Order: sequence, then C-alpha cells, then structure tokens
Amino acid sequence: MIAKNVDNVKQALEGVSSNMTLMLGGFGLCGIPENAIAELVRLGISGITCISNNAGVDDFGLGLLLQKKQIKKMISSYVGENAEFERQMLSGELEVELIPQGTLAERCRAAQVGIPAFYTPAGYGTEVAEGKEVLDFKGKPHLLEHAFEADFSIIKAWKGDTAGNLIFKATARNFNAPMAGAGKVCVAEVEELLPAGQLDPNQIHIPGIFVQRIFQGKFFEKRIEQRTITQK
Amino acid sequence: MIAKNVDNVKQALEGVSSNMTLMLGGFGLCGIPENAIAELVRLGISGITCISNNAGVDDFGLGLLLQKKQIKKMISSYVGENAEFERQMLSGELEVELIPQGTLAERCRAAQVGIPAFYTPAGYGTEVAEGKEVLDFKGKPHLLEHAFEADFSIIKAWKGDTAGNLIFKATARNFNAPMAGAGKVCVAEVEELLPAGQLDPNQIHIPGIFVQRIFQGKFFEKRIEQRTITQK
Amino acid sequence: MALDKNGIAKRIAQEVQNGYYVNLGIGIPTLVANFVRDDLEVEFQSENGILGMGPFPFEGEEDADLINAGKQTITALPGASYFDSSLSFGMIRGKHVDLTILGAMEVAEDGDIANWKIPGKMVKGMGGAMDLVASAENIIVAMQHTNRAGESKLLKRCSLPITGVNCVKKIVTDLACIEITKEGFLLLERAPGVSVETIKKATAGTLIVPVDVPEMSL
Amino acid sequence: MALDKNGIAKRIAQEVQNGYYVNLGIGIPTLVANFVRDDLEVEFQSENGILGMGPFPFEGEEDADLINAGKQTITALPGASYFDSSLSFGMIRGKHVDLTILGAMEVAEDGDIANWKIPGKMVKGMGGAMDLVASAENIIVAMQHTNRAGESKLLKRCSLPITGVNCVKKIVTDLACIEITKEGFLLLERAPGVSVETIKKATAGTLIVPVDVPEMSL
Repeated sequence: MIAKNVDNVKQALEGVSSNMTLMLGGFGLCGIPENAIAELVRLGISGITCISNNAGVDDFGLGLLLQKKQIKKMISSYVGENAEFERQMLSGELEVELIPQGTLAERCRAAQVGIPAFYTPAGYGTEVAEGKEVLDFKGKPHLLEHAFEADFSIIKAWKGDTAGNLIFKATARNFNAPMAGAGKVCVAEVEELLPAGQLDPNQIHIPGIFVQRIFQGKFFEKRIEQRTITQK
Repeated sequence: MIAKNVDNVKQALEGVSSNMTLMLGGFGLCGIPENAIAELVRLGISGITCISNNAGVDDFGLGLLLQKKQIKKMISSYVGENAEFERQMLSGELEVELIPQGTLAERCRAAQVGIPAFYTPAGYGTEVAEGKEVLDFKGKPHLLEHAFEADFSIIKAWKGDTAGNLIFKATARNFNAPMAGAGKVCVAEVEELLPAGQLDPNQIHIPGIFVQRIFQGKFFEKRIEQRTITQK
Repeated sequence: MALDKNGIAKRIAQEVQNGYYVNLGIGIPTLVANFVRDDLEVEFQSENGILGMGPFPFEGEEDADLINAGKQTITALPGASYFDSSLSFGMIRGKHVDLTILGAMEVAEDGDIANWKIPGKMVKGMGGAMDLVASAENIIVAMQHTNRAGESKLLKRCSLPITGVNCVKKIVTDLACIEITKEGFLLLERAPGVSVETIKKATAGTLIVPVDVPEMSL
Repeated sequence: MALDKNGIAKRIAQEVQNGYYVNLGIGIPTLVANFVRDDLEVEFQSENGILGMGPFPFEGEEDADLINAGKQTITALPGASYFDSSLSFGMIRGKHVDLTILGAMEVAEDGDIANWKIPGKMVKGMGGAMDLVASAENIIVAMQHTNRAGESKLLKRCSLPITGVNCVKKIVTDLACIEITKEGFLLLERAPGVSVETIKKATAGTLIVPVDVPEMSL
C-alpha cells in the first residue's frame, strides 16, 4: 500500500502558489473542499485561475477567495449565485470563461484519463464554438474540446483511506470524481479518514492512484444553498 | 421507478437476430454473460459481429458461438486462448479486427456517453494506425478513435434491481460497465435480482437508465481459466 | 385566461410518457413533477448526479449532500442512483434521457433557443443547458409567451446569444401550446379562454394557425 | 552464467522504487512481484481492473470474479480497489502508473517494441500492450536476449509488426541490463559470469560498451 495521508490541510496544500491553475470540486456548495478553500484564503496567494463548476456564494465557498481578490480567472459553467462575482466580472477585474457543464465535466475526466481531446455536440452554433474545430458525425456537427491542465486538483470526499481511496456521498460526488487525478497533484479532503483495508474495494468511487495527498478535514459546515422542504 | 425486469433470457434477447452487431462484456471468462451466450447458441442466429475483449475458450464463453460458426467477425484485443478461433481466422472463415484493449474499452464508453470520437496515443506507428487521423498533442502523435455502434450490448453483473441498477463484483466489472448503454438495447443478466430500493443508491456502479432489460440468470458456472494458488 | 406557472407545468406534464427519463430545468419545469400521472413509470434526472429524484424532504431531514441542479434539498426514491457529473452528462449526451424540459428567454421559429446570457446585463452561465439542448431528442420549453416589457419571446430569429440551434420541439406558454415545424410555430392548442388573436399578437415569429385550434384540456 | 527467469525478475525488481504503481505483464514480469523489497510501498495494477493486487489465493479460496490480466486467480491486499476497464486504461493513459514491465519478441535500438504478432503464424492480439507502451513513461522489457533459434532479439529495426514506437527505456535479459539511448543499446551491466563478448555476439543492434561494465549484483 502506498500511503497518501498527510496530517493537515497545510501539508496537503504544500507547493500551491500564486498564479497557479487550480481545479476545485463541488456543485454549488455541495461537496466543496471547505478546509482547503479556507487554507487558500489564509495562504493569501493570488492570481489564481480556478476551474470549478460554480463560484460559491458571496460569503462561502469560492466566494471567500473572490472577496479577497485572489482569483484572476474563473472557468465555470454557472456563476449566478454570487453578486461579488458579477461585480468583479462586469468591472473587468475578473476574467471569466463559461463552459457548458457537461463539457466542463468531460474535460476534467479527459485530463484524468489521458484523453487529450474529444468531440461533443454541446455548444455548436453558439459563442462557445468560436475558434473551435468542428467535425460532423452522422450529419451532426460536433466541437473538438481539450483536456484541462491544472497544477492542483482539490476535491472533497465523504470517506477515504490512507491509500487515497475515496467514497463520495449522494450528489456530493459531482465534479469531485472526474477532477481526481486531473491536476498534476490531487489533494483530497475527507470527512472520515480510515486505515487502508477498512473500505470495501468494490465500493470505492475513486482509486487511490488518482490521489497524491489525503487528509481529514477539521470542520465541515456543509451549508445548504436552497433549503426546500415538503410540509407534513 | 421504471421497471426493466423481464422473466427470462428468452424475453431479454427478444429482437436479437442474425447479422447483428453484439457487444458482450467480460474479460477472459470473468464476468461473461453466460446465460445470454447459451441462449444465443440456442437461437442459432448467425453472421454475428461480436465486440468483446476476448473470444472465450474452445468450449466455453464465446467459444461456444465460434464452434457453431455463428460469428462472422470478432472485434477484440486478445484472442489467444482459443484454438478453434485461430483455426477459423487462419483459414479465412472468420474476420478479425484487433484493437488495443484501452481503445476498445474507451470506444465502448464513448458509445455509452455520446462522445462520437476521441484521441488516444495507443497504436500510433503500428498497424492499428492505418487509415486513422493523426493529431499531435504536446508534440506526441495521437489517433482519432470512434465510438462503437452495436445493436445490443449484453452484460453481466453481480446484483441488480428491477430499476436496472447494477453492481459488479471485483474484477468481473471490466468491460461490463463501459458496455452498459453502449448498444441500442442493453441486456443485463445478474446473479441476484432485487426489488428497486434494496440497493444503496450510493453504491450502484451502473444506473438503470443504461439498461433496457434485466433478468436473473438461471445458472452461473463461472469457470476459472487459470487456477493459480499459493501453497500454504 | 392565461395559464399561471402551475397551469403551464400541468400542460407539459401531459407530454410525459410511460417509461420516460426526464430532466427538469430550474423554474417552471421543476413544477412539472407535481403533475405527472401517478400510474406512469417515470424517473427524474438531475444533472448534478441523481436519477430517481423524489420530492423535497420533510423539515429536519434535509441533507446538504443531496440536492438537485437548482441547489434545492431533495430526496431519493426507491431505485435511485447517484453518479458523478461526467457520467451524468454521459446520460444526456448519450441520449439516454428521453425528455428535457427547460425555460427560455427566447425561442426562434427554427427551434433555436436563447436562455443563458443577456450581454452586458446578465451573465450567469449556461450551466448544463447547452449540453441538454445539443443532445436531447425531445425538448420542451416552458416559458411566458412575452417578457416583462410585453415583447414576444417567440421570434423569427433569436436576438440574444443562443444556447443551441434547431433543437426545441415544443413550447408551452401561458397562452398556447406550440410545435416547431419547418414552416414555423404551429399553434396546437390555446390556453383556456385565450383567443387565437391574442396568441397571434403575442407571437413575433411566423405563426401557423390551423382552421381549428382546440383549447387545452387540463 | 546466464540468468534464469527468476534472475531476470530479481534484477528488474531493483528498478521498482518507493511509491510506485506498477503494471506487470504476463510471463517473467509477473515474477517481479516476488522480489520487490518488503520495505517499499508499492502497488500492483492489473489492467483488467484491480489496484493493490496480492499473491495467488490459498487453495479453496480462489474466486472466479477475482483474476489478473493473465486470467490467473489472485487476491486483493488492504487498500485495494476494483474498477472497470475504461477507468483502468485511464490510469495507464493518464500516466498515473509509474512503471510498466512487459515481455517482448523484439526490441529495436530506437526503443521500438514488437510483442503481439507474427504474421501468418501467431495472432493472439495486443491486449493492453499498445496502450501501455504508448502512455507509460517508464517501460522495462523483460526477455531472453535471443530467441529459440539463437537469433538476437535486440535489433537495429524490428522485423515484426511493432507494438509501439520509441518507448522502451530499459531491457533486462538473461545476459545483460541495457538502457536505450539515442545512440543505441547502452550496456549497463552483465549477468554474473557473462562476458561482454557474449553479449556483443547476441546483440544485433548497435551496442555501446563502456570501458567498465559491472556485473549485476543480485
């Protein structure tokens, strides 16, 4: 077994520095690496290019990095929940590249599995297609999309073991799975870190080979964005 | 819940006919759809194009279909365990297309997820590259490979439920997972078929949306090809 | 009388057939789930990673790890499954989802749709909409017939940046149910009490009006 | 004296470093696992879908659902995981596997390798070999220096259909340990008791012989 566990978030993020490209998992506030984000704020690094489906809300998730103007560029599919984001974008302080969500996910997975490029129909005929190679398959035009390149991918899982194996919970799996191993270094924070051998090898969502460093997060607020309930 | 369960292999394979392209899961004899193969032999259909990593052994797996000369063409990565296969191929009775194993797996997955084509470095500079588009990524040449097209994909899982959800066991997952939903109709045979709701939604390997018909197999010989043991 | 949001959702629910996997967009489309006939076998997919999505949870049972694409807390029905974003869009791109229902800011008579951007004003992003409209075989748009300024949202050509080309099959608005055909917007049904004249006035694109335009039965 | 299969495997095991994920091909490469130092953290991947492969099972504990790429019954070590063929080759293609050890019928001095086909004679297929050699950064070939007819397997150019181009980094044979360099086969070590002259005779490609060629220490 190859041990991947480190003691804390500080060790996990060693080597992260300004002007890097970071991938961060999560969908909305669901499954985001809270501990790593807090540490990125503390580190005070800036000029970050961020690949993440969303940009958090004003005072949580990636919104915390936006507040401190640590992010130079966001690569996302949907950023509608964040007023500070909109302000920085419209004022030109923040570069933004919007990408169809399925393409975003697949470009992460492509990086993970060594596929440099693939064709998808998403975005054909739209702004997204500008400058991209188009090829018809069965008469339907598709765009050539490339694997992302990132220095670090930072993800969050439910359970993990010291070998780096990960299990996600419910819809918190989202981008955390395809981002695993998609950056040069993959850091995973987990709610519960177990000794290798405690997880059923048949139930592992992401094998440890994709993860370089794993640690148990100190806190998880797990904030709910839209609390919707059914009346009894 | 959308029910996918059928009573038996006969119902599961309704519509399969001669000259079709069939995808079959399994690696060697591990995780092959034994019940469906037996039914294909019984049906006596012929002219089949078979996409399967291996061709079984002389008297088991796809070897049974080869014996009866039901297969016109094999698309595989490794066919070394079958003397009858070699005889038919060398005599020209059987067409054979050999494909790198990773490319084979990814072309199945591409069909599953609606990616018409992707680039891979595997096979560049070899016979496999003949006639294929080559593109350099970071100075390294890659081949453009296309998603497979099949009439049926026939796979085998360990546990399944009536909603078509599948869980595989150990290394029997192999090609069964990426072939799910890769054909026009996906048939899954399982060792144990449970009512929907009995499987943990977090542990499902293949969601039911990829499966059109599911049934519990009557028998599973699960033959071992190379019984290797450690002396106590 | 023009339909309210629930009315639009109710009419769209009639399009849902037995055995359908359905992706519901944010807004009116979400309401459709409430009106699908109980005797139909239907599963709802949310592109953030669930198939077999159930109703909102009871108070106290919300789980931050179980949400839909609108970031709302939800539940999972028996037979549900969770998966990652890559496989989720694999279901969509691979045409395993049978019906997509989503909102729009504009629809053109050739089936183009715009629903993600108002240049200089609103740039929230396309989310999964571009993937959905590029791949789904069956796309129904749920929207108001006109915008807040009273301008038609059914146009000859979209004026806003488009989300996808030639993809919308049907539109259900507060005024009408309309099919996209090669010739333009084909008026199928009127909302109860709404006249053909009202629909004509509210439609900027080519509207094809058959001799008989029945009222919706809701 | 020329090395036997176990000797070759033993020498190759010295190339395995701490923290390596290793893919072992069929034949001699499989034996390498037996000689890796106990104090190293190493995991073996088998491309049919397991990471953390352990030794063969004890009699009666064989599981038909748990095999390696050689179709042999195996076991899983603590920390192991199972996955499908697509993700398995994703590990390989994505360069997550650190070292690949495989057999060969021929190796050329430019690093080309042939190990999958003898036209008209043997056509078993390439299995995962083409994916492995196209993606792995670190490829070591384990083979006999000459074939059964006594002909060299280390050639100027491969005569058989190749499996991959410019990919082999190192070769360990029964006679020698050789590095592939731009100039050709660089003789690093001799098998115990084997003379440089013997290795020269058995090598058809360009062999670079340094002044001092140490014996392997096994």
